[in-house]
Parts: sequence; C-alpha cells; structure tokens
Amino acid sequence: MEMKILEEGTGEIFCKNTPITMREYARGKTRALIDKRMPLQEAVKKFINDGDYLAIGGFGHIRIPMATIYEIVRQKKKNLSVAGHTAVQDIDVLMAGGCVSNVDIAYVVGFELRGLSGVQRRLFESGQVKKTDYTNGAMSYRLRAGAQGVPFIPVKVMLGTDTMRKSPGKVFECPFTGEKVLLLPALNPDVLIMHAHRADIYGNCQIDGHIVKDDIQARASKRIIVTCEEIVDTEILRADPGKTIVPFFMVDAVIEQPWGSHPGNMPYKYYFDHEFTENYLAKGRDKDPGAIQKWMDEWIYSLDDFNAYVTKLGASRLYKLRDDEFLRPPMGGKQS
Amino acid sequence: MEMKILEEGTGEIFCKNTPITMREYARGKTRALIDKRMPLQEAVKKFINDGDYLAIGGFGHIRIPMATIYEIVRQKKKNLSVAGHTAVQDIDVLMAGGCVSNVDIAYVVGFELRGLSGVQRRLFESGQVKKTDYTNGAMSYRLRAGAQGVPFIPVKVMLGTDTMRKSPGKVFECPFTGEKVLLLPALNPDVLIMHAHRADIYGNCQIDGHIVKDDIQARASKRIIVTCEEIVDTEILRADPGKTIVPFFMVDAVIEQPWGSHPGNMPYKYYFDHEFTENYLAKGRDKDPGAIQKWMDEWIYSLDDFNAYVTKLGASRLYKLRDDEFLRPPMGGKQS
Amino acid sequence: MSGREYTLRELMTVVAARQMEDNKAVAVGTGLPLAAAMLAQKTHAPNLLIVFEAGGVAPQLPTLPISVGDSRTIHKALMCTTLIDIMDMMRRGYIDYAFLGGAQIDKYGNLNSTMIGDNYEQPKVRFPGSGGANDFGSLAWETMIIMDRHGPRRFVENVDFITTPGYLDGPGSREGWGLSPGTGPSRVVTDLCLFDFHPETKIMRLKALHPGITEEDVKKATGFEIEVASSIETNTPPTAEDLRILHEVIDPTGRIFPKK
Amino acid sequence: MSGREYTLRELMTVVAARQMEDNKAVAVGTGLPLAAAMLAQKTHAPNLLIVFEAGGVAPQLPTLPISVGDSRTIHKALMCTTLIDIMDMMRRGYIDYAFLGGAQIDKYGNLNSTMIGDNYEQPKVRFPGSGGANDFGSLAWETMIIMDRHGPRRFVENVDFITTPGYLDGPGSREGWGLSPGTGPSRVVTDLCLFDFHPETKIMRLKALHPGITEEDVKKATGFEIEVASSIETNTPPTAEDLRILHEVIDPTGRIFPKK
Repeated sequence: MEMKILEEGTGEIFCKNTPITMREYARGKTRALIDKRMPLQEAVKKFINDGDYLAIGGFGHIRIPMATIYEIVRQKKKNLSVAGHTAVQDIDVLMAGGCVSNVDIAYVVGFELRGLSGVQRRLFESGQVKKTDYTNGAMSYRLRAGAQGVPFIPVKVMLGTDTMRKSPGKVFECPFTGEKVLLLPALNPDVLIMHAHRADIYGNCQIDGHIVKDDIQARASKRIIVTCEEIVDTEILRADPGKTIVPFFMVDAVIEQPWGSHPGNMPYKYYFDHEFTENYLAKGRDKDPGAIQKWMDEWIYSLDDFNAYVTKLGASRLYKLRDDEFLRPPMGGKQS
Repeated sequence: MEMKILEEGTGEIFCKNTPITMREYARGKTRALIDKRMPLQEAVKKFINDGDYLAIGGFGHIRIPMATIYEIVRQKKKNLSVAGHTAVQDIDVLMAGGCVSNVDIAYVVGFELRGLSGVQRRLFESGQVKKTDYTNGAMSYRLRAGAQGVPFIPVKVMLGTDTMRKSPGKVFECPFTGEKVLLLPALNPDVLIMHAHRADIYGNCQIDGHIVKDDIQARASKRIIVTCEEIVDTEILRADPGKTIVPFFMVDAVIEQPWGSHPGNMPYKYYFDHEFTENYLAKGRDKDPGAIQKWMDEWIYSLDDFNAYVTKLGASRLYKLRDDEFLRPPMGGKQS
Repeated sequence: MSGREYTLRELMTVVAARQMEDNKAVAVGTGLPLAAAMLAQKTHAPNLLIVFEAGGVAPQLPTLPISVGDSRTIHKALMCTTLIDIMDMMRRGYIDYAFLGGAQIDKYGNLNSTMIGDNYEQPKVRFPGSGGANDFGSLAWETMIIMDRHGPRRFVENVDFITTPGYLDGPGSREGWGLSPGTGPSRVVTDLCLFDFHPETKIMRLKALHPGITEEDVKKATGFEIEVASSIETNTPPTAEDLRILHEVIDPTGRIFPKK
Repeated sequence: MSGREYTLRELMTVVAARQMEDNKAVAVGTGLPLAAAMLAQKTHAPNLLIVFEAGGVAPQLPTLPISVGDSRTIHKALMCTTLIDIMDMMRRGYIDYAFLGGAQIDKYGNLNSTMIGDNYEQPKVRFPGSGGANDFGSLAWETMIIMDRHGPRRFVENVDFITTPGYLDGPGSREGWGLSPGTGPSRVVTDLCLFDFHPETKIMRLKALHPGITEEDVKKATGFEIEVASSIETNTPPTAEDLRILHEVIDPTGRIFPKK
C-alpha cells in the first residue's frame, strides 16, 4: 500500500534527540531514591550544557522557573535552543542574556496584555536568533510524542497556513480513514527546568492548579532541574500519590527556592509582580541596548544567587504579592 | 514523497465511530450546568443502545461500574461491542447475560490469579463472540487518539507478533526518522460506563488513586454514564479543580450508587469481595450452563435494582470489605 | 468626548458579547474577548462555558486575568487541566466559539499574528506567532474575531503571513486541507462595524454598523472588496446595565475600560 | 514431602529475585514475579523500583496484591498514574525488567498467552491474550520469564500464537520489526532450571540447574534444542532468611506460598 506525503513545511528541526537516544539516556539514570538536593549553581553547571535544547516549565509568566533562568544567564550559557511554547519573561531574560541561538516559536516576543518585547524584537528581526514556527497545540503534541517515545504524531492544526509552511510538518492521508492530518516530529528536550509547589529530596513533585504542560515535558525531557517553593517529607507525598506529577527517577536535581517564580505568578502562592515586569519591559524597549544590560547587571550579574535577589526585593514587596494572589487587602490597610 | 505500509493485520475494527462523527456528536451536547441525576434504569435505557460500542471504567475488577453492568444485563441489551482493555468480572457478567457480540481483546477470559472464566471460554472458543486482538497499551493508545480527535496513532508495541497480525495495525516507516512504527486506528466508544468516588449533580467527577484509563476513555467516548460512591456539592469540587478528572459537559447521567463497584475493589473505600467472585466464577465454570443462569436470576434478574442487591448482600458483609481495604481487624475482634 | 455615553471599546465588547449564545462554550484569551464572554455570562448567557488555553475550565472569575494562565483563570474552576487537554477537547467538538485577534486580516478571515514584511528571516516586525490562535481557528466550530483600529493596513487583500486559518483560499479550501467541515470564522467585530461571512463566497460581509458609521466608512477602511448584507443593521449601544457590569463587576480597576 | 526444606515455587521465586540488580526498575504483575521483586527489595536490592501496569509506582506493599491494579499496588505509593503513562515510561527506557509468564514458550523466548489450537476463530483454549505482556516484552530493556510445569507441551518448537515478542525469528528479527536495539528476553526461570539466551544465536541457554536436576532432565522436558552454557551452575537453595521473608512478610496468609 502506497502512501503520499502531500505537502511539507521547510522549518528546521532544532532538537536532534529522538525516541531512541532518549531511551538510551533514560537507561543510564538511577532508579534509586537518592538525595538530589544541590545548590542551584551546581545543578545548572552540571545539567545544562552550551548548545542544549531547553524546555521551560509553566506558562510564559505563570509558574516559571525564574531562579534557574537567572542562574543560566549568570553562568553565561551559550547557543541554547529553546521551546517557545508560550514563553514570555522566561525566554526574554535568556535572550537578553545572550544565551539563545534557536527558538521553536509557538508564542514569544509578546507579554500578552503588556505588549511586545524590545529585546526579542531586536534579536528575531535582525535574524540573529533562528526560529521555526509552530502553535501551542503543536508544541504540546510534539512533547506528547516525545513522552510516548514515538518519532512523530498526527495533528489537526496548522493545516493550510504559513505556520505550517514554516514548520517541519508533513501533510499525510490517514491509511484508515483517508482524512488529512499533519505529521509533526516528536520533541525530546535535553533539559527541562521547572518550578513546582513542592517536592521531596528525591524529586517527586507536586503542582497545585493547572499543570499546563509540565507533565508531558517532564516525561519528554532527558534531564530535569526542579526548583520548588518547599521541600517536604516524602511521607507527605506518599499520602496522596495521585498528586505526584513528576516521579523522582526522571529528576536530576532538586532545589528549594521560595519565590522562585518571581516576578511570575505562582498559583495559590503569589501573584505577578506587575511593576517589576513593566519596569523590565521598559528597559528592554529602550532604544539604548545598554538599558537592559544595566538591568541585568543590577538584578542578575551583580548578585551571587537567587537568595540575594529575594533579599533585594525585600519582604514587604513579596508579601504584597501574596496578598494580591488571595485578593485580600494587605494587613493594616492601605499599603499598596 | 512516497511512503509504504509494510505489513498490515487482518483484525476487524468493531467501532465505526471516527473523530469526525465524534466531533459532530459532541457539538450537540449541552454546555449548561444542568442536574443530570436520574435513576440508573433510565440512564441505561436512554444512553445505551443495542449494538453500541461500550467502554468500561476501572481495571478488570478495580473501580468497575458493576451497578451499571447489572442493569445492562437486566435490560437485556444486545449485540454490544466491548473494549476488553483488561476486562474481568465486568465483561464476564455482560457475556453471561448474552449482551455481547464483539470484543476488542487486550485482556479478557482471565481473572488474574483466580484463573480462567468458564463463561468466556465457552463463548470465545465456540466463535459465538467475535474478537480482535490488541494489547493493553494498544487499547490505551487507541483511546488516546480518540481523545485527541485524530484517526490514528503510531505505537511501538505488537510489532512482529501474531497479536499484530490479528489486529488492524499497519506497519509504517516514520517519514522523519525512518523508524518503524505500528499505526493503530483511533477508538471513540459510543458510551462509557464508569464508577467514580464522587461527582456533583452536573457530572464533574473525582477519582481517588490511580486513574488507569478513565481520563482518556471519558474523553474518547460520545456518552458517559457516571455512577459514584457519593454526590457532593459542587463547591467541594471547585475547591480542588485539579482533581476533576472528567468535566461535566462530557457526562450524560450521574447516579449516586454506594458500593457500586461490588464485588470489585474501590480503592480507599472497600476491598474485593473475594468469596463472592470465587462463587460466581465457580458457577460459570460449572459444566451445566444452567448454573450461571441460576446465579444471574438470583443476583440480577430477580432483583429490581442495585439497591436490592446491596440489601441482599447485607451490612456485615459490606462492612467487612471496608475493614479489608484499610487492612484493619473488624471492630470487636474476630468476625471474618 | 464624542458625545457618546460609551467608548468604542465598550461598544465592541458589548457587540461581541451578543454574538455568543447561552449553553455554548467559548475558548478565550485575555482582554476584550474575555470581557465580552464575562459580560455575556452576566447578561443573556449565564450558562456560557468559559475555558482557557492554559487549562482553566469554568472558573468563577473574580476579576479580569492579566494572562490566559494566571491564578484568576482557575479561581474556583470546575477543572484545572493541561493545555493539550483543552486543545483535544476543542478538536473533539466541545468548543463552539474561539475568540481571536491579529495584526492583519484578509477577506477570508485569515489572520496574521506572526510578522510584518516579506522576509521571514528578517521581518519588519516580529509578532508573537500563533500561540494557541491557529489551534483555536483550526479546531473550534466558529472563530470570532475582534480587530480594533479598523483600517486598510489591517484589513488587507493578502496578509503577510497566514498564522491562523480563516477560509484560506475561499470556499472548500479549509476542507481541502483537512480542517473539519462546518468550521471557520463567523464574526468580525471592529471599531466600525460587525461582519459575518457570506455563506457561499466565504468573504467578509458587512452585517451591522456601529451608530454613526456609514457603509462608505467601512469600505474606505477596508483594503479588500467586502460583501454587504441585503439589509444592514445598526448595532445597539451598550445599555446602562452593560456598562455597570463592565465597570463595576468585570474590570473594577479600570485596566481595560478606563473610567471617564 | 521431597525432603527439601523449600518448595519449587519458593526456589523459583528466590532464583527470580536474584536476577534483579539494585537501583533498577521492574514492571510486574501479581503472583510469583511480584513476590520475587518484593523479595529482592527486602534482600539485595533495596532500591529496586517496582511499577504496576495499572498505574502504581513505588508503593509500600503491605501484602501481596490480588490484582495488578488493586489497592495494595498504590499503598503509600510515590505516584498513582495511568496505564498509558506506565507504558510510555517503559517505552522511554525507564523500565529495566519486565516479568512475564505464558502458556507456551519457544526457543527464542516468544510467549503465547492467547490461545491453544490452530483456529483463531475457534481455539481449543482461549487464554486472556496479551494484557500488558506484549507491551512489556516490546518496551522494557529485559524480559524475564517465569514458567512452571516445565515440559514439552509448554516449551515448544513453535508456539500456537506469538502473543509477546521474544527474539521472534532469531538474531536481528526484533530490530527488523522496529523493536528497540538491546531489548529482549534475558532469563527464563522454570521449576527445573534457569535459562539465559545465547548472545549470538538468541536461543534459550541452560545457565543453572536446580538442585537435584540434571541437564538431561531439562533436555527431556524441553521441546526444542537448547543451548548449554560452557559451565552450568547450580542454583543455591533459598536461605532461611529468604523463606522467613516470603512467609512472614510477603505472603503471611499463605495465598501463594502455602505453609507446610
């Protein structure tokens, strides 16, 4: 029986891993319950290499692993490819830090209601950073295939559009029904960085609220660095095993990093730091590219670690974000 | 670009729904929050038709919707096709009731450690019930495709075996990597019957413990009848929306039916009624086919509904199953 | 001010809200589309089901969220799930309306939110890309579109990049590519008027004008030849109750509907 | 009794347990394979990760479960998930060992758990079918097999139905069908002996005999020509501690290891 690929896009596939290389990698990981806590600096040094394909947890500015993002920038990682599967402040800081060479784009450049990023516009419009276009659905489907360990997945999006033409998708007729579908290649990132509500020292993770895509991208990725709001006793996780979203044996490093998603929104913990993000965005839009570099010096390069960043933010600022999250007035009244 | 189907199985596809007919059906369902409670008799009458393709929640004898199974038998539904995706006592009772014509087999006939079913052996070995062979993974993958609304899915199981040759699978080379995969057709059952720990009157469902496959088969199915241990106020579900496993708008009927999985094991509620199942199995294995029919008379046909069945079981018997589940001695000592 | 009792943003939101029937489901992002969905829920469509791409299903929205994934979108929701589950649900036919916008639109309702220019590698302006827009426009039953700044640079004969499918090259084109029958753009709400699409030609059709706007105004502002309904309606302005809900309930801080 | 201090079931379980290394993962069903995995955990392999097809990951098993999905398999587990998540995990290479049985086996370790007879429509005996067996045998790194009643009707030249792939038609055959390199059956534990597979021919190879059993006994009981290791070991009987754990900790009610 002969089948035809009817059309195909021209987009480059940036991630070179396949289900086979993923499988071989997973074979080498330990299944033992070992303590995976380490300083974030060490985790980034050990598990993120120049040229890696990086997936980022959360959704643009929700539950994003900012502590790890800052550390990647601080260590001046280079030539990363990044899954831009609704990537907002996370990818923006990486790009401002000069860490990124290629992006699979579903949603980047925009800060949703807040408008466009000056940093990303400069880098994409000049062609300095390479790109392949997809959709959010498509990127999730690619991760689902990667998580399933199959090399491709049929989808019903992108068909007929330029988004398809700039992707590597291939139009194919189903051999059972004759229906046209688009085939997309699986995605198996080298490393996922994610921020969870809680984890144990072995790496079992819980997330409160919507998972967005962290279940499939954890499964699809070769390595995982988990930061979390708190490290809890394993017995707490064993009491509700249905809530474990990533099991320990997929995880390589666990770091307790409260406020680790700032200035992002950590559901049930703290809301956006709107002012911080607006200020950051303004620096990136400044005609003088030095403006954003000055911001980077102040908030990343000049600080030793994320604890210093939290200290610099100060308690009052952070506690207000907690009040905002719970839609409650600050204690004592009108502080804003 | 030419692609080849390298081999294909000869198995019949019993379920004729496609993602397109699924989609059209879903369009007609209301999105309104309406009270979907009704007597189980009415739900079975209204939502299960002779000739339907039926999916069953739980796993063989774990969290199985036995109250609904008994009602289907009582109403003498005919010519059902059934997803035998680890189907044990659930499918056995349906087959003993003469309701089943076709089975997609991943695991049937067996009662795990308890041995083989006489009822099913008779019906399958005589060819009275038609079958197509798959694996548990394959059936879940078919449901995943059905849930995704695509007509097929690539998998890495069944390749090279007679299981493949008796399935409708097609061997195909990935157009991205050249890797061989098996393509399986999507599965969109007409109706899913499932038993949940709790639901609200609109049909939002929670399950405690492992979900097994109820998330994907709920999503893949056109209609859903939910029985549950208890109906709770919607506010309870809104307090933990991450725990909702099936949202209301996919559900057609909700019935509060405590002990609804008996003699199955309802995790965190009650353990198997081992003695009941052994007795049932013995009747099915009796050389006299009248033996099982007598059992059916006693436990199904002669009873008005599942409440009568629960009454017939009696409180002591049921409370012992609760003790068994929690690995605790019965209150007061040695009652067994 | 203009002498009107309402702003154009408010009018657009109210007109958009009225396009949604009760007992249907809508997938929305943030901004005006969400305000429209919330307004519909609080007026004629109390059973309108709202879902967000990031996984929130049927939340009790306390205020307008900033992001399609923020905490507000899951506030007392009936389900918190994954992005792919929302996409799957849409593909399976459960989502009646998707609400989208874009930088450019053509007569078949094809949307561009990817780039301006003719060089993909070095565009004049790079926009976010599809996000979920192409998914929504491919999978939902009806795509509703909101475009402000209705003018010939946004309503163009050919968009620079088809990010999200409208009717692509015209009648039959969606189906030819494998998109599901019976889907496609159904409404375009602008700051001048309301369009639907001609059932045969699939070309944008003027259906109703905002108060004070003429057919000629719309034609001048549109860079392609439109269809015109046999009888053009006039959009009813927001009622006092509509405005009260928008300002007091939906956006009390005035983030998208600034107070006068 | 036989004069032995242990039963053959106990011996098989202990031999099976010893095949599993620490810090590896095993997917098991119920019965002897699970008892073997539990014994390994409680002796030389405390970090052996046990997963169940129905979704239980790393439970603290209080007693032997009756079903691969029952409450015991998720008791204080580290994760409760779905069947497909377990299959995906196995496909991605996280599961080192799968433990299977069957009604028939051939020299390449192909297993039949589907039917006896030559008429698929009307078999002499219909068995359960694959269940997860084919998935496990296709996806895990190593397939370990336990077969009791070692005899020529179970160890056959050609199985009536290949439910689960061993080495299929021999060297290269799995890879030719698209199964992953480096996978396949690695051990067969019977009530007579322990086999591995010859690295070149992929044929079952006698590796170790149970106490009191001869090579000739094995050959007589096997319906195909086996390979024989250059030096055949003898399986060490269960220790007193092994037996204590089996009887007191793993199966205190004597369900699968009846007390004498």
